[in-house]
Amino acid sequence: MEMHDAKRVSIVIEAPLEGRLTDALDEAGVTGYTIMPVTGGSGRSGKWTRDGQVGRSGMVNVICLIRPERLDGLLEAAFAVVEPHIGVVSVTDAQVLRAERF
Amino acid sequence: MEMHDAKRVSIVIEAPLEGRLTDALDEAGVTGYTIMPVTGGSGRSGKWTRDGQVGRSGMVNVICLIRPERLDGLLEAAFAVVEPHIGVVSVTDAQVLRAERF
Amino acid sequence: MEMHDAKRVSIVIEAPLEGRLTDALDEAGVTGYTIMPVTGGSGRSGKWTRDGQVGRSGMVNVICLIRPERLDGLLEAAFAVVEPHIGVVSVTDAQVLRAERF
Amino acid sequence: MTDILNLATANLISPIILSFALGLFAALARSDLTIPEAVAKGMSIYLLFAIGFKGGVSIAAHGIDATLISALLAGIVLSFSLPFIAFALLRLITRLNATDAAAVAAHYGSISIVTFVAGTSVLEGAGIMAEGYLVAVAAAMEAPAILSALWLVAHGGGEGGMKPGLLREILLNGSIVLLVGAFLIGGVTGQDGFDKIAAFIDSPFQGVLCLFLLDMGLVAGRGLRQAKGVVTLNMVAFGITMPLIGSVIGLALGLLIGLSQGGIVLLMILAASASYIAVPAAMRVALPQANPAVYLTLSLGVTFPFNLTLGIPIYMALAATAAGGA
Amino acid sequence: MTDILNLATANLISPIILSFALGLFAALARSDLTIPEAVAKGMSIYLLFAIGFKGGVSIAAHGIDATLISALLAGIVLSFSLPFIAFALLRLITRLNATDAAAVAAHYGSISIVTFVAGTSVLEGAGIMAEGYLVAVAAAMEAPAILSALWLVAHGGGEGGMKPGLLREILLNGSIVLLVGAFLIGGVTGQDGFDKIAAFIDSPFQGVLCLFLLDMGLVAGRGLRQAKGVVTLNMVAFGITMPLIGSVIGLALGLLIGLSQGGIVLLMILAASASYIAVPAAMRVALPQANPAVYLTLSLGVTFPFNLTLGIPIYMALAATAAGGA
Amino acid sequence: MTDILNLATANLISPIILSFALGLFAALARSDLTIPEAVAKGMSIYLLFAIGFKGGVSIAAHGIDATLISALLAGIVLSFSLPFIAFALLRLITRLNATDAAAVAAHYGSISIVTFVAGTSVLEGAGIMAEGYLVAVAAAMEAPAILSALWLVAHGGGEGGMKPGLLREILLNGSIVLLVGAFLIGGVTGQDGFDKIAAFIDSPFQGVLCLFLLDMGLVAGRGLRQAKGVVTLNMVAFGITMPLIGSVIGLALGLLIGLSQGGIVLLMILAASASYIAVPAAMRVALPQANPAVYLTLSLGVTFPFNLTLGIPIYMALAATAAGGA
Ligand SMILES: Nc1ncnc2c1ncn2[C@@H]1O[C@H](COP(=O)(O)O)[C@@H](O)[C@H]1O
Ligand SMILES: Nc1ncnc2c1ncn2[C@@H]1O[C@H](COP(=O)(O)O)[C@@H](O)[C@H]1O
Ligand SMILES: Nc1ncnc2c1ncn2[C@@H]1O[C@H](COP(=O)(O)O)[C@@H](O)[C@H]1O
Ligand code: NA
Ligand code: NA
Ligand code: NA
Repeated sequence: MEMHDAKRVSIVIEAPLEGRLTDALDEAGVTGYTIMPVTGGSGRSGKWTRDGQVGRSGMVNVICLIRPERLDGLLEAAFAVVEPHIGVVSVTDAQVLRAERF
Repeated sequence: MEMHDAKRVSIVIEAPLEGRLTDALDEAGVTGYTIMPVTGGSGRSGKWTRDGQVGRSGMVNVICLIRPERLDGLLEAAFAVVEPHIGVVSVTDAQVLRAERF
Repeated sequence: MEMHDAKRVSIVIEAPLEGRLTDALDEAGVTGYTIMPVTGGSGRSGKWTRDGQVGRSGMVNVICLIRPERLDGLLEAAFAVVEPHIGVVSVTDAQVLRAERF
Repeated sequence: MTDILNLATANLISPIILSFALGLFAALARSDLTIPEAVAKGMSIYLLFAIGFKGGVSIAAHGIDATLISALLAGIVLSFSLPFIAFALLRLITRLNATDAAAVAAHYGSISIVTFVAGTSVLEGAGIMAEGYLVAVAAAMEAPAILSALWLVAHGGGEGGMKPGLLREILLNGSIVLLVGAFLIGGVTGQDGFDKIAAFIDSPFQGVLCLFLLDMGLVAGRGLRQAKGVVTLNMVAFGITMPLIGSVIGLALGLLIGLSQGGIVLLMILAASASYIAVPAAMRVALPQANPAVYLTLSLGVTFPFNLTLGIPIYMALAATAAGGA
Repeated sequence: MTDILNLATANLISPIILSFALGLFAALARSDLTIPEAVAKGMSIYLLFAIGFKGGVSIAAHGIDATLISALLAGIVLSFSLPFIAFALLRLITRLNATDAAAVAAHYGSISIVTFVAGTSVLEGAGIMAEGYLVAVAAAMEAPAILSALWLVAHGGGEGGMKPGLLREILLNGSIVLLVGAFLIGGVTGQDGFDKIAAFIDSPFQGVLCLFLLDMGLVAGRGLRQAKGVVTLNMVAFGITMPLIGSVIGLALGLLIGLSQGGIVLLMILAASASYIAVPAAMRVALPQANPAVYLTLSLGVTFPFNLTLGIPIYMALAATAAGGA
Repeated sequence: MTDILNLATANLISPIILSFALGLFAALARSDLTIPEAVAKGMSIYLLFAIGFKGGVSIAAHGIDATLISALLAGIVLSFSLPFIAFALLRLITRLNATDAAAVAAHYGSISIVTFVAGTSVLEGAGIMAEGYLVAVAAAMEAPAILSALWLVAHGGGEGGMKPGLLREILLNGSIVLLVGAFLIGGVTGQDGFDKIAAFIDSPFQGVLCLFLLDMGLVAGRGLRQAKGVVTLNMVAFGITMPLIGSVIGLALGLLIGLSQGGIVLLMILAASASYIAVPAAMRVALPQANPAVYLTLSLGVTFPFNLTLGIPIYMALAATAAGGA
């Protein structure tokens, strides 16, 4: 199968900021992302869990597959949103099928 | 710890096709996979969210760890299911403990 | 953006062991992790799904981003918990923003 | 005429319609109000179980009427044939390609159980009885329309079609199994069974329906916000004309097989309503090229609210006139 | 004898049993009907809270009977000792290794609260009263069996055992805390408290139980589909024999400590039923080598439906005969 | 005085308070009892819908009282001004920095709808009537406090502030939309609408509230376990003093605008209660530097239980004395 190089960016961000992050990604011309739920975690600001929570609390994981040359634009857009907040941004090398989609 | 090379394949596919994909993986001799929920996303076919949905809508993320030499078989099997549909297939290099399990 | 090398460790473990694993990670000095839900899967011990389950069954996915030099300590701590159980440990090379957090 | 107007007004200010409107407003105003997927699914399971069970109990009480078989047949015929009309109409007045048109058509042959439930409660409110087995007719109408749509695509030269396993999947679809199963349980346990669980499946029913319609309003509103540019005015015209056509055919069949006035109204509602749960999922498998934004918007964003607000009172008035009861 | 048959028949066509059967059918037919995990958990929390609360209220009303302590002791003794019998029987008639046998045995010493609840409603339907504190006995029986199983493994040379923290985890297990907590709340607030929330915890109870059993049928059916090849005929024989043995021992103890006829039936049900929530999770921690397919299939796929359909009527008949009430 | 004590005691042994205590205990004892997020959200949607609807129905019945507008204004004034008092008090008696203090202050200007609901049921239990539109006052009080807090930070030299879109987000917050929407629906459909869905929104209300408070106990307990070292004794003193101050100001305003005795109590409760749903989410957006452990622990771990147990009886006694009714 023909594969194409890509970057997989994973952004763990506070749930109340999800909309702001996806808006920023849209503006930065990111063509797609997938949002995955997070049930709990731990970090410098302590442990947390989603169990029994009623408000928009906790975190979500936004995953973007992107052409390598567009990585910097994405990171800048994402970082502007994440910077003052808790949250984690990581990047992995990946390969994708159907590169015309990205 | 002794680690072994592997490929991590992530397939984001429409929920109504989940059963067809896992059947195809089983047939292709894939020994294991993990299914993770997806709460929303965006792509060429627009934005979506799982909130309040009643039917089998939205997407799921199927993750396979596999020996590198078996990657092509898996991708072909997966691609046959995904091809006419929306969805994203990506591959990352990984290392696994307990390789005898794969 | 300045990125820093890191390892992304993904541990798929039985839900009743989640607390033991995170305790072991805390003791091993791991500074952060994110817990993601898993809705189903398949492996040597058969297929399973979370649908309709009442007890603490199924699996969860614990993700750690960690400095490369701390990988071995983490794997040893994790392995001590996972070893007698079903579950999968995989490691990917990654890069992170804001390395001071790790 | 005043009757329709009165009914329509009374209908419009009922808690269930207003709850739908609230959801619609919240989504269009981009409020972050959401109902968790699990809760929405839980409510839909509750509604299917309750409506199926009550249908079965009413059969147990009134016995199986001679018209049961003909009603089932009428439903199946409707579900098979309405997609052809819908398809022709769509090709006539919209620019949808064959695949998209067939996918939309499948939805209009199938049914919306919530519209059916809403109709049932309007009838109850008006003191009009209906045959309990129409729940079974509803279940029988869910699937045939899908086959018609696939036939239309295959013979129209489009791609897609009957995947292996799809037929079993459609027939054993969760909502069909639950509706029919609860219907049978209600039939077997009868009034005794009903009395045991009436405080669960009957008393709170209207209230759960309100919250469920709130959720449907939210989902419909979100869909409408996405659908700008995809759905044209002609498609909207279809979404209002088609239920009227369907209901008239339903009326004719209902009179033909001798249903009660209430039963006729429910058959009209089934014919007029469009699926938005079972058929969309089947279309993603069978006709992946068809654009979901089109069929979901028409079914959930246009036809569903039309039926809920104006459709049901119109069908009741038509049935009353035709059955000579008005 | 006709009594048992009548009871068994009446029992078999109750909505709760039929709902279980519907779930079982749907899963075996591979329908995509599912109940979301969160909804299933929500229903189980509701049932535990309601049954605990009602038990407490009945204590508040009738006062603490002299037999309370002896009933609690009897329950604990049953939970500790039944695993030894189960283990011996399994080693005798099946080929399970010591670890698997011990894990299964733990389930049969512990209890199934839904079976208990189903028994309570059959008794209520038959107008038979039972001691309210048997809910507390149920809670007391959840955990001891796990210790017996671990002892069996340790002394049988198997691997696994008491992990640090496991005992606390077992005793503070969510279902025990909720059941006992609700029991205490019911006891403190009494009839006044009950009147305030009866429309929630009492009236809809049977209906929620139906949907919960639908879910259990789905889960059991999915398990049975996976279990082909793992569970042998002899194991199934165990899954039917063991509850009968347990119930007879429960009967003897119930007579000994002077429970009412209804109380005896409930103690028999507790002895006869097998855990499928708390114990499986504990076994994954303590005995990871034991195969979950074996113990889940036996407990949920064999013993649970047996108790629900035939077991409860049999235990009622036995208790009636033994208590001289028939 | 005996009156307060009696009320407080009766209040303490009510099922809802005991359910909260059970949750608190379970979390502090590290039981694995949890309520799924979706179920907790579902219950909160139910409670908001029910309380809003009932408020609207009561308006439809009693007509719009001349004090409605003044009560709304009073609520808005309270919500705007209480944060200034809270901020000053915090800076005086604790070592919180300006940002943390402002974030906490925002919570105390806003309201806790569950405390309001609990107060409503205590009033109902005591046979005291209150103006139905206080639900609308509650909704009006959710947001203004956030603006005050942002002003405090901006003028105190702290970072953070009004992000674009934040105001819309706050005003169209899910709970405000649902509460106001249900209030309007209740107002439009009136007693007729209420009768249709009373078996859902009224009868089981107290029971759902119990389970919801169980969940709040669990969440509060988990928070308290995390909060060691973050929250000082002086902060706890604030968490008890501030509601007392708020309630007295609420009392004065309530007397001023001529609310009924029950209405005064509810306004006091609104003033005394602290938000733990809408405001925390807004703070994460607007004041990310503020430590959530501080404001969540104070609001949910200190002030909420204080109001629930002692606060409500105290406010009732104060109102009774002031209104000359005692
Ligand atoms: N090293 C890490 N690996 C994975 N997830 C992390 C890590 N550090 C933080 N997180 C996630 O990010 C959230 C906020 O982190 P923090 O800002 O460190 O409190 C945590 O609750 C975790 O869900
Ligand atoms: N570049 C991407 N990165 C991550 N997920 C994507 C990407 N593109 C698409 N997706 C996911 O795949 C779904 C379908 O994509 P599409 O076929 O482009 O509409 C989207 O809704 C996303 O959940
Ligand atoms: N090759 C694999 N790739 C991804 N997930 C796996 C794989 N093998 C096992 N798993 C996950 O780990 C669980 C237990 O695996 P096993 O011990 O093989 O039964 C499975 O149910 C899957 O969720
Ligand atoms: Na139709
Ligand atoms: Na037992
Ligand atoms: Na306040």
